[in-house]
Order: sequence, then structure tokens, then C-alpha cells
Amino acid sequence: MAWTRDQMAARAAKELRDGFYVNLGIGIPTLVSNFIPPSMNVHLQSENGMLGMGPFPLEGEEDADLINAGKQTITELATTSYFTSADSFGMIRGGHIDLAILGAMEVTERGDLANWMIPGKMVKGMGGAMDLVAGVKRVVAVMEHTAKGQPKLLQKCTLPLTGTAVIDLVITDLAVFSIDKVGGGGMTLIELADGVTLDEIKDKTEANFKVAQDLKSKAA
Amino acid sequence: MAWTRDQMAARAAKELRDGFYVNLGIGIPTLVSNFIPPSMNVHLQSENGMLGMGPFPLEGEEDADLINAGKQTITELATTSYFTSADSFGMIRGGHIDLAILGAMEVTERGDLANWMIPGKMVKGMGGAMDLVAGVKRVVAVMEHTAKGQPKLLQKCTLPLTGTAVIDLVITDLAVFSIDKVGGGGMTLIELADGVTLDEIKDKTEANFKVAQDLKSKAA
Amino acid sequence: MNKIFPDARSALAGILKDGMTLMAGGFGLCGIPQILIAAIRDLKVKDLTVISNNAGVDGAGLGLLLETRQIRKMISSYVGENKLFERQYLSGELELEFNPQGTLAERIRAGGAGIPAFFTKTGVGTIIADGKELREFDGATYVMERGLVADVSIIHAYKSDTEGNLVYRKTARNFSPMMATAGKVTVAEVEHLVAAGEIDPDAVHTPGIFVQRIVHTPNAAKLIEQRTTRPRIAA
Amino acid sequence: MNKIFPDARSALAGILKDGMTLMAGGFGLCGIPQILIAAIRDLKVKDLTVISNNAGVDGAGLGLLLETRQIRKMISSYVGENKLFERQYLSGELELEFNPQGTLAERIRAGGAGIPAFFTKTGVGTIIADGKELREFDGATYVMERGLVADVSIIHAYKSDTEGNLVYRKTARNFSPMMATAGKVTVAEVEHLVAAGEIDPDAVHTPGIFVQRIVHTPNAAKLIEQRTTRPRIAA
Repeated sequence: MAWTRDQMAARAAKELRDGFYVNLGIGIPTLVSNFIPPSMNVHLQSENGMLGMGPFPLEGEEDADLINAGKQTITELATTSYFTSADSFGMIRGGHIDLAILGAMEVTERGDLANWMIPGKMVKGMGGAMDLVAGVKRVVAVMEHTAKGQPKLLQKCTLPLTGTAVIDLVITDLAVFSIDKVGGGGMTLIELADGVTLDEIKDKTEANFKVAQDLKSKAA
Repeated sequence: MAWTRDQMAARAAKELRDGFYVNLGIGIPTLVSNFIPPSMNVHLQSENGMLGMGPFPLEGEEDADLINAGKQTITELATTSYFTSADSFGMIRGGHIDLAILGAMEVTERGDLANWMIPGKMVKGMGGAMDLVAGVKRVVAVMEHTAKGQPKLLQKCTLPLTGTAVIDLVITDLAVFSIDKVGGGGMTLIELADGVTLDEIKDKTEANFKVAQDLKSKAA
Repeated sequence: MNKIFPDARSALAGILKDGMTLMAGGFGLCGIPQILIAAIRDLKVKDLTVISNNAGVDGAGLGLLLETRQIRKMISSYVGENKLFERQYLSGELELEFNPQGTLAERIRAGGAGIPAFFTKTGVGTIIADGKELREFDGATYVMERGLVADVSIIHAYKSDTEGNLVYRKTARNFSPMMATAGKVTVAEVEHLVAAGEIDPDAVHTPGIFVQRIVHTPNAAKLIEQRTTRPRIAA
Repeated sequence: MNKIFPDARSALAGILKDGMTLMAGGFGLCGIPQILIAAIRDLKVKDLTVISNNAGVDGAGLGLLLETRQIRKMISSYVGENKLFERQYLSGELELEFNPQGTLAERIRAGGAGIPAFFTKTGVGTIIADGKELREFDGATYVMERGLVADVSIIHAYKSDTEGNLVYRKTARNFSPMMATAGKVTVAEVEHLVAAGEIDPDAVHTPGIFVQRIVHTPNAAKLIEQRTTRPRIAA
């Protein structure tokens, strides 16, 4: 059984640690905030210039001056601070954010990412994506395993790149892969969704990958 | 009669214009603030991180958190703002300060300045002087015309430089010179202190200089 | 030196010209100088190069200047919300230069701070680095990016004193403080105008030195692009 | 994640080592982290490279670490107030690297913001540019300067909440905000410690992400280097 969007977000939430400063992208990554354990103190950054992002406001309490990087109305917390976009990306580029979780169109076995542009379609722009993948300490991509039956985990991206050797972990609806982006040790399958077989993953993945030792024994 | 320190400061104050943002160096330049016409709105910048510098405090009202770049206790005004040293020098380097008035050891006919280091003596450091002369729109040097009988207006500096082609105007105790630092048009004598003759200036100046037309007629 | 102007039109008088470069603050529709944008539309200056993170939406923000075809080129990080933009771009009427958002913010800061160029890791290995200088520092590769300045910057602030000391509110701050430093002339529209001394000098976001002209726009409606709420839980 | 430590010594525990690079905030004696400096003296770590605009005075500020010969090298813009400094420098015990003050501030900001190098006009044509890369942009010559980072930054702030959101007071702000961003670990001594939510989020100078450790030092005396006053005019 493939994971639902919520299950993928819950799996991504396992990458959080107490005290982490985290940037969540649009889409499934936004859902991750619903799965932060109550005991855990996690600070959400919004790259337009805010640390300590709260939930969406109650109806009637929206503030036009308070939005996230997806332009959605949000709220502040007791811990909140505001700053300029230059300071915000100084924070990102300078390696001060512990973790970014973002959506992806294509990821390669060496950690290259494409998620901003489809040639032939109108280009909307990369926004802060290139800065985030270049600067954040650990970057997790969350995406469907395939698109219209075609693999999205590739040996080489076909779409224009957002960054090269930037992804540490990929969570799809079928499995989880780690990538040794710094050491060049390639991609390793480390988890399968319940009921998903190694053969199914092999069938739907173009990228080369190793299989983690403990997964092999489980799958055997 | 050579000008006194106060007269030199008063002459320097004539370079101020209403609305100017100005940085004053240590020594005679500090005295310039005593000669700002009451009708004129001039904002003093202190490069450690303040705009809108007020006078020295009354005795007993000193605040250890409120000092100028000379480390003297000062006061704030209704117009005051504080900022970081990085923002302060962004302001300076980015050309936002209209005028800097500073002391000098040597100035050349093309506007080179030496004012921070005497070889063989303990070096104290350049502080913000190099940034100020490189960044401020118009830079005025105020200094004695000679030191121990030796000219300080030279063809070439003998001391280590603070900046090259940075001085627009030199005010000494004997005369005032303009320098065409951008156009390379050299130095021009434009004023004499009362009773000082052109011959005295020629005698005490190593730098080449022209004599302004209206000064020639006055001196004639 | 009075920096206060009676309305947006007079605050822009004498500083606009065809072909000029304009910076406009805001992120999406949050913190945009909408009164000044409307005045620029009415003043009909054209062939503008506009530096702004986004391009507004149809009928609001910089969308107003797209409707009137006053913009020749945009330098932005994201323009996804604007159909008119898409049409003008695809027809070749409009030029577009994409910058990563952090690179755009830093280029503007650099321009205002007298820094002509800097190096960043952002965009290395992507089309953003095409034709730009690459260099290694301590074993990693960086791309050189240039500072940006503008003839005029237009920004929105929450509060100003008569000296032009500005305070922004919440995430409406975004690009405006850097743009204030990078405009040869910076014009601020402000919700609240107070006397000098009424803003805590430790809480000033933009010192008055960066603001040449101020217009008080107390009752401008603020627009929300993505109104998102959570349900009230019954008590 | 509790960032509050009971005293300076515990706040520095486990992060000091011989030969490390330390940034220390302050301008002259204004805004220096004097309690943390005293603790570093007591903890006897040595061969320090210290990045700080000044070197304290005899008996105060970084002067304390000069007395104990814990500093091997200073990176500063001005060290004129310190006789002990002069003796150690002239005897060759102490290395010294001068940076123009604005270049120093910008190098620290760059280091904290992930910028490995930038260009500035400051120092071109002087000994400061010797051996550094020069480059022309738009007809003017600039020198390339590198970003600076530190193993540990020690700073003083006026107020902190329990998250490490900091507010500085008046000109005591100076270099501390940039140093907070450029230290792998940043330790702040603060005059006032308040609960989260008690600082206006629009008025935070240093967001808590940059502050790993906080020590509350409510009663530390502040020193004045040049007490300068004007006469009271008789009424």
C-alpha cells in the first residue's frame, strides 16, 4: 500500500529533532507541521522574513501583514521574530537552518534536484528554492515515486536543476532513500511502505540504489 | 594671522548644507558641530552605529551605552536612530553620507591622504578612516599647514596611505585648497587666512597648486 | 528639509523618467507600495525596468503597470500569480530576469552598501550560474553576483517619523529595508506619520538617511492573496 | 532545549579549546561581554585568535586576556588604548591583523551569511590591499575581502527572552549582531532575561536561531572610557 500524503508527512516529521530550526516547502511539506510531537520544540522559518511561524489564523483573524512564503495568512507565536528578506536568506545561506523539507519533480542518485521549471510551460520562478537547497544543513525531498508512470528518481535530471548534490533524504509514497551527497556514496533504499516490495521499487526507479542491510533482512 | 582651531572649524562648517548627513572625525572636526547655524538641519553620524548625534551629556547624565566613534559619552536627539556597525558602514561605503570632515597628517595635490600610521611608532589602527574616505560623497581634510616646519601638503605622501584621490577640500590654519580628485585637475588655492600672503603659502607648500582667479584679484 | 509630500503624485514629481530602473518593495501583495504604484500608472512613465520579488496579480500591485504596458523588464524571483504577465512574456513584450530570492535580496543589499559584487553558493550548477564567474573558496564552488541599485525605490512602511525613520510591521518588512538603501531616491508610503522622537531609536528599521520622500497614506486597504484559516473548534 | 545557563563558566563549558578563534562584541568598552571575558580568563584557554574591533584597555575588556597572555593574534581596526597590547606586540608575542572598521564589520556579516568573499572600495591603493585581488567594476577599482567565522562568539545584549531573541541598547549594539551570526556557537550575556513573548517580534535585533547559550548577568557594572560632559549653565 502506497503511503498517503499524510503518511508521507508523518514520515518526514521523524527527521525533526528537539530545538531544530526548520523550513517547510509548499504542499506535502506544509503538512509536516501537523505531525510535530507536542513534546518537541521545533521553530518554523518562513523565508520571507519570520522565525516561529504559528498555525493558520481563525476565520476573521487574518492579518494581511502576516503571511508565509506561500503567501498564505498565518499567525505568530510567543517565540516569533521578524527580519528582512536579506537577513532571512543570510540565515539560510549561512547554514543556520537545520532542516528543509521540500517538494521535488526529479531527484538523482547523487542528490541533484529539479523542482522549479518545466521547459515549454510558463516558468513561474525558483523563489527561494535554490537558496534553501544550497544553504540548509540537511535537505529532505518529499514526492510521489512516479509521475504518470515515469520514474522521478533518476540517474540524471531531465528538467533544469535547482541544485546539484543537495538532497540528503527522499521520501516517496513507496519508500525512503538516503543519499550520501557529500561523500559521493550514492543512494540507499532504507525503508519500504507497508506491503511495497523491493521488486516494485526496482521496477519504478531509474536511479541506481543500494539496499540497506537491515532492510534486506526484513524484506527477505 | 593663522586661523585658530575654532576658526578652522568655523570655516569647515561653511561646507555644511541644510539636510546634510555628516561624519565628523576626532579633534578639530569635532569642533565643527559648534558652528552649525541654528537654522540648519544637519544630521551627525557616528560610525559605531548612530545617526542624529547630540551634544556631550551634562555631568552625571553619562550613559555607558551611548558613545561616539571617539569613545566619548554623548547624547541622543529626537531624530536619533541606532544600527549595527555593518549597517553603519553600509551607509558610509554606499555613498549615503554627504560629507566627512577629518584630520590629516599628509595630503597630496591629487587628493591622496595619510592619517593613520607613522612608521616606527606604535600603530593604533585605521579604525573607520579608510571606509569613510572611500565611501563618503565629499571629504574635507582639516589640518595644520605644516608640522615642525615641514609641509604637509605634498606631491606624494611619505606616510602609509589612508586612501588615494579621496580629498575634495583641505582647510589648514593658513589657507583653503580645493582638489579635483575625480577629474584629475589638481589642487587649487581658493582662500587665504587674514594676513597670510601667497608667498607664505608657496613657501610652506610642497604640493603643486593653482591659484583661483578671484583670489588672484583679491591678493593683487 | 521637509520630506513630507501631500500625496503620492507630488512625492513622485520630477524623479520619474522613461527607461528608468525602479525597485518596488513587497512579497506577493504583502507590504507593497500600492498607492505609489497607482500614481506611477497615472503618471504614465514607460519602459521601466522593475526590480521586485514578484509581479503582483491581475489588477493589483505591479499588475497595474503590466496592464498599461509601462514595464519593459522585470527582475524577480517568482511571478507565478499573474496571467497578464504570462501573456506579455510569451508574446515577447516583456523581458524577465529570474534571480533566486536570496540572491535578489542580497544583490539589493549589496547595491545599497557599496558592494559591487559578492560570491554565493546559490545557483551553482544551474542555469542561474550560466555565463557568470565561478570560483572555489575552501573547496566549495561559488558564483559571483553583482550589486543592484535603482533610480527610484518605492516602499511601504507601517510608521514613519518626520525624519523618515521607518518601522515595518510583521512580514510586510521583507525587501523594503534593502530597497530603501539601494534607491538613489527612495519614496515611502506610510500608514502612520508621527513626530520625530516618537519612535524608539533602538526600534528603527530604516534610518531616515535612506528616505528622501514620505507620503502619508493612512486608509489604504491591504490585500490578501491566499486567505487561509483553520476551523474554530466548538467550545 | 534550554538555552539558559546559571553562570558564565557553565555557559562556556565544553566549547573552549586552545588555538580556537573567538569573536568578542563591543566597541571600545561599550557593549563588551565583560563577564564572559573574565570567565575565559579563569578557564585559562590559550593561543586564541580574537576578532574584535578593539583590544580593551589595561585591566578591562580583552585587556584581561592580554594580561594572562591567552591571546596569540588579534584581528581589529583600532588598538590604541592599550599599553600592554603595545608591549606584547612590539616584543613579537602577539600577532596583529588590522582591518578597516567597515571591512571588519562586513567580513563578519558575510561569514555569518554564507558569503565567502565580497568586493569593497575601502583600502584600495593602501597597504590593506597588498596581496589581495583587485578588480574593476564599472570603471572603479575594488579589493576582494573574505568572510570571517569563529568557533565561538561572545556578546553582550540588553535583553533576551528564553528563546535567545536579543535586543541591544543604543550604541552598545555595534558588532554584536553580526558576531552572533558568525559564531558556530554564540554565547550571550544579557542584562535582562524575560519570558518568550515579552519582546515585540518587530523589535528583535538578533533572532534566537543565532544564540545557543544565554547567561543572565543583571548587575554587571558598565565602564566608560572617555567620560565627556558639557557644563551645566546656571539657571
